[in-house]
Amino acid sequence: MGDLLTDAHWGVLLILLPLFGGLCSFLWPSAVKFIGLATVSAVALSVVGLGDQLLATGVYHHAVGGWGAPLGIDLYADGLSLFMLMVTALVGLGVSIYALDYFDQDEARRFWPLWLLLLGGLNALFLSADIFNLYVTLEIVGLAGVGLASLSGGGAALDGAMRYLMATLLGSLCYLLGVALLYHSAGTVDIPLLAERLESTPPVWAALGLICAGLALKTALFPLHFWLPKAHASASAPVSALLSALVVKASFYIFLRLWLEIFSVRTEGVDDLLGALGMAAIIWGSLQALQQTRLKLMIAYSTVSQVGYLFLVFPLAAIGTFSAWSAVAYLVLSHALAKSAMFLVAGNLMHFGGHDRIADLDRAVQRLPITVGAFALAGVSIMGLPPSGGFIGKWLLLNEALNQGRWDLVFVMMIGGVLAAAYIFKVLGFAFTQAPVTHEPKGVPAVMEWSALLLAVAAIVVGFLASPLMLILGIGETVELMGAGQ
Amino acid sequence: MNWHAWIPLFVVVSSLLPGLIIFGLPEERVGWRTLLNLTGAVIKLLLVSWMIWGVYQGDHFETRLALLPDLDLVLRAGPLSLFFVALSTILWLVTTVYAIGYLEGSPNRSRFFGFFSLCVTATVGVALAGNLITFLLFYELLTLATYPLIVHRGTDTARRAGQTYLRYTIFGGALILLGTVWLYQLTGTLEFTPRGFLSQIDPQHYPALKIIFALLIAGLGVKAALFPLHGWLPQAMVAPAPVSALLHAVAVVKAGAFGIVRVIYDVFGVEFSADLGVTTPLAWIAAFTIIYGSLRALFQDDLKRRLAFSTVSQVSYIALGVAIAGPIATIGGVVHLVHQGLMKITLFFCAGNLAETLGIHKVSEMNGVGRRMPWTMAAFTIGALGMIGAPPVAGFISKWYLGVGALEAGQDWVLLVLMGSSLLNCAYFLPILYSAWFKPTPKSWPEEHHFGRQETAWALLLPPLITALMALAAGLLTGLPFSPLEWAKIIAEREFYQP
Amino acid sequence: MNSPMIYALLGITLFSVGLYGLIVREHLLRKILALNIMGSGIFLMLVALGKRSAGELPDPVPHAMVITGIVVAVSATALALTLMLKLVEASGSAVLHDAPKDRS
Amino acid sequence: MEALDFALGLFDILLVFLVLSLAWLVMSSEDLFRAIVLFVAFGLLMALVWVRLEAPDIALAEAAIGAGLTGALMMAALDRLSSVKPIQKVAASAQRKQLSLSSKVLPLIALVLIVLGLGYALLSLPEIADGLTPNVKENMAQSGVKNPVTAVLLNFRGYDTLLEMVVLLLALLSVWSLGGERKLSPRSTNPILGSLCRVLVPVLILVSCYLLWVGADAPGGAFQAGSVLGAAGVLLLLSGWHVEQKYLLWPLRFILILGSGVFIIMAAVLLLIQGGLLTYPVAQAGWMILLLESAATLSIGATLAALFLGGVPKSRVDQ
Repeated sequence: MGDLLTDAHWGVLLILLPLFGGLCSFLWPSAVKFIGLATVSAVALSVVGLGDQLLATGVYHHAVGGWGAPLGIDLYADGLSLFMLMVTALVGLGVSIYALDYFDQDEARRFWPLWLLLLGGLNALFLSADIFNLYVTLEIVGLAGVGLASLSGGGAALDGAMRYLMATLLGSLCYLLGVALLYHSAGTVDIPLLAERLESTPPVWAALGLICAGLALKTALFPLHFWLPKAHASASAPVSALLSALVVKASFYIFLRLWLEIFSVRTEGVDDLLGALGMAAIIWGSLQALQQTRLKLMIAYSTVSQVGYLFLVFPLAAIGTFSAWSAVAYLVLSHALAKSAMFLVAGNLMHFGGHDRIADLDRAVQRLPITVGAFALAGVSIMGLPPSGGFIGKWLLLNEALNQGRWDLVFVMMIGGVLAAAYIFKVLGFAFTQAPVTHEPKGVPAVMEWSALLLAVAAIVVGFLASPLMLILGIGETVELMGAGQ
Repeated sequence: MNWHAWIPLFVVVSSLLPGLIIFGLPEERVGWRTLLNLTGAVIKLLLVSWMIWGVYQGDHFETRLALLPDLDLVLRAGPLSLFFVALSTILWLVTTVYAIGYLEGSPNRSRFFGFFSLCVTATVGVALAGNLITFLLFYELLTLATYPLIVHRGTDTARRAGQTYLRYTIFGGALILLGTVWLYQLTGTLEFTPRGFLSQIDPQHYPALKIIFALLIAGLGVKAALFPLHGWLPQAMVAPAPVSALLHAVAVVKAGAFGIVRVIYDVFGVEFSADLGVTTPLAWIAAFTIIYGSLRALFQDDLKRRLAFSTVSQVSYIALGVAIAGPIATIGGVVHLVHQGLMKITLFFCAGNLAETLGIHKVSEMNGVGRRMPWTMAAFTIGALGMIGAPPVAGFISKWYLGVGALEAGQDWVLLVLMGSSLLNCAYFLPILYSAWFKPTPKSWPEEHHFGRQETAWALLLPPLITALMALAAGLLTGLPFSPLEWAKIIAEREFYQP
Repeated sequence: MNSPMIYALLGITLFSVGLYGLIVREHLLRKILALNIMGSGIFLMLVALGKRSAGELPDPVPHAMVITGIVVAVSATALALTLMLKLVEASGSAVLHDAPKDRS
Repeated sequence: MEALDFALGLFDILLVFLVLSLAWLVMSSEDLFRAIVLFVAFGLLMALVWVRLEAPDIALAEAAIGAGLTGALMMAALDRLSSVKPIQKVAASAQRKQLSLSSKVLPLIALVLIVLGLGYALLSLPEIADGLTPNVKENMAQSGVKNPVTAVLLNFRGYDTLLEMVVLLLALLSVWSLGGERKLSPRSTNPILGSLCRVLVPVLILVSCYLLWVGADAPGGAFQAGSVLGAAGVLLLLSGWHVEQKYLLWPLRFILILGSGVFIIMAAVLLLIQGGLLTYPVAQAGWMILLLESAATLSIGATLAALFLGGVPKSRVDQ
């Protein structure tokens, strides 16, 4: 039995299960909730299985079709992949539970197939070691994202979804052109082989530029973030949560993966550019968030600024160590948990009051204490205050920045934290006061309140789990090797 | 099982757990809430007594949990931490009783007491923190836990006061974070060590260390209300009286002052900071704040605002005592941590009683109030006299040691500051006492409530009496083994003489 | 210059023309056309460069990639068109406005 | 021989010029209808380009999809657009006038720069590169088919194709989620369309079957066959094909997921038997691939036709 568990193809299961679940939920619309929840739970269990396997055996490697690179496609899982799969499973589970009560039957029939296929796409993305295969998974994630974003209907949601579709298609095309250039430079699309074969030639540079631009657009790195606020703010709450917490991170993961394995040694100057854009994103996103009068728009702009933090790692990683990379992984994790919790909270507040005007939250703290509590806890992580996952990430990143004497980064991180506190406490302050116009609030189902709280609590709790999580991150030593190899 | 490794954690948990449970209690379960609150407070008191006894006998209490691969969360009971823990534990118990009486029948009490407990948890954590990152963690938690208490009333003024409070404290927290990370970069450790852990450092880092010192002290100075970072404190007066009492005497302001002591003693070391030349500016700032706070207090008609500015002034005695950098002044500064707490909490309790019972909020409304509420005003008088520094109340002891210590350290100018401040204290407290006791009683009070035969409710009356008595006792019984003064001497010894 | 290279250059030119149209033209239908042209350009480049092989047959791997790519492109186009029609129904305009309208 | 080469070279240059001008006209012409017609022409020329690049498989797919289906989709959309909102063209042109010179010139400069930069990158690629041709050749014998493109699509990189099937399904799911229900249009009164349909649809289905069957050995395969089937479906929809409601629920959904479903089940089964994702036993590879392709063809055809409809199909006969 033990052998069976460690030898099982958890990685493959992680891809096939949600895809199959998606098809089933499309075929049997009346059972979507059951199929959906069962699938997501099974996926979460498989992640645990994969984790157990990786801890025992190191990396997971699977040659699809038995061909192996360069002819075939390889699946590959190391600590970083596992980490992302874990984030996806955690957030996915929380949001799925929330979605049980959020959607009515008709919306649920449309939501679950899309979400399960999205989950399959995300898992496939994190497990892929092939840049063309990554393109296909990006398309799955992108189209599912657009479908989900337009789910709630209405002008604003459609407008947001349209922007999102344009951005994601353009990003995919840029990425694909880069892939084409890399293929014709090295005769392979397998990441490890590319890492061996690529030299610093004009086509490789062009590919680097295109891939970075495409992925930066999908990740909404300033100034390519223009599509994000509307798309994320106008979607329905569970969808916003998934988009902000997971979908944006998927393209960032590819960015990180390619950087770690292919581009890192060939990129003088690009890393500083990315760092500068990251800094601009932090400041600009936070300032925009501070000015918003709508809660969901504020949270969406907060995502823009939080994405900025992720990109600060590139200038640091040039001579960086494990801690720079683990910092960014930590930020991804805690932001995913906290931001999904925040969007779910926003969903609760909209359900409760019928609007998301920050100034009219109208004593929400009395009437929805769990929801507001979830917002506050998630906010703690977003602000980077201890004890929280966000703090650990920020601490590691600050440490590294100081270590390398990058005062500009330190300065921006401090400002970013203070600005984040400003916009989060703006909301909390208004949650205590009475609105000038009050109206009869609608009750919020307990499941929706508690799932938001659980995600927020998770964002805090990961602040205490740094040691085990870094152990996971170190599996396969991709991250560590890159640090040491510089 | 090694109990010594867990008790510091239990002390923290003993208020955290009741707090979390109270959040979940329905509003009307008053009995359960009271029971939880008091049980937590009593258990904490017992645990703290155990630790005090143990430390007195040379035992070692330390909880260590991994936070990052090379950085731990450390809770450790040393003389200095226990000093502060004991203060906050005792005053929490008293304040809880007071708050139960004060908030009777008002809405959202579960939330209030939940955050109240969190607030004490954070304070105890600040006190027990064994390294700078643990300190930072609880210090920020304290900010977060006090915010809902300040905006508790949910009015627009409360919200704005909350925003102001955050603007200051978040900024301060950021400075401390920066200082902490930087320090960690330079030294690779953040562990609090008697006489500091920096004296071996390469002199080329001295300029950086000066900036770090400034960052840390500025960050802590926000909560300790050092000029010019005190602006939030008077505004935060919109909170209910128990909150003000807690903020001023135990939690927030004290955490800042305590942090200053910590940083100077256990991070930089008194001698090293004196060598670095950073204590003199601090002493000047503290001295200025003392005078400035007193002057501002003089012109406040609102009683709570007058007390608030008095706090601004009084807390800086602590920073001053430590910054003078002599052993005797240190005793004065450290012991004031407790003395000021006892006296100021008494004053706030009394102010709360006046507001609750008679609707008095202003100094000008206090004529003859001593005849209507003699017990309350007796406690108030003890507190006020202590603030002035009149023997035999505890405040006298602090000022005496500060003065002698300053002379011993050759800083004679401090004496002028002390005298000036005492005069100003007289100027803003004595008129209150005069009008309360000797001016005629008005025909009616602004908003009078009756509580049977007593002048006010028992739960409101007992706490100020107890704390006033403790302030008296701390001044009278200085020779007893566990008196604040004796304990402060132990702390100073540990800091100044090699074991 | 041999003919594959000419077609590859045509490919990137198409990509750029599409990109230009995507940025400059405002009507959504035109933007969708632009994305299609960009896609065609990439496919063209991908396949044309695969014809550089020494043997008699061109590289089949890019061919396979492009065939799936064409199918994906048409499905994305269909989605974009449906979305556009719905958007026009809801907002009355087939142009994305920058100034956010307050839709409460 | 040299004359032929020269003629072909001339043809290449002419073709490049034509394709480029068409693309430019699609982008720049004021009238949307004109732009779509030009785009269809562009697609047809692209099919020619594919032939010139010795990519008959793509040429087939492009002719069916790039020129045919995409054009039909665009036309239908334009038609609905004008019925929804006749004034929008005015709005669009009013918008255009506001475009300042810099907002047109700057992108143009960027365009030239991108072309130059990418062109330089392309020209610095090695003259001769084999890519994966040798690897494909070497393993053709084990692939179960004789057409290298099919071998790559269904075997060597079959996993990509599985995911592409999911993309196709996702697009449809999103369209259905957006579009709501859409009634099948009433029977066409156009006699030409009707008779065209009666002739063309059976032919298209036959072509589709042929393409599917021949794909193992020669140009063709599931995607081409599916596209042709989809085209037949579009024709049927245009001519007012009547389908009873009961077939539009479960049976239609079943066909739609058949391709990805069979793929996934096959993957799972092979994982259990062979211990690898989509690892075919060499002897059985041929029929397994054919099975996958047949399922995929049906799904692709149905999906494309359903995409053309733009919503959840509903029988026009009210129940």
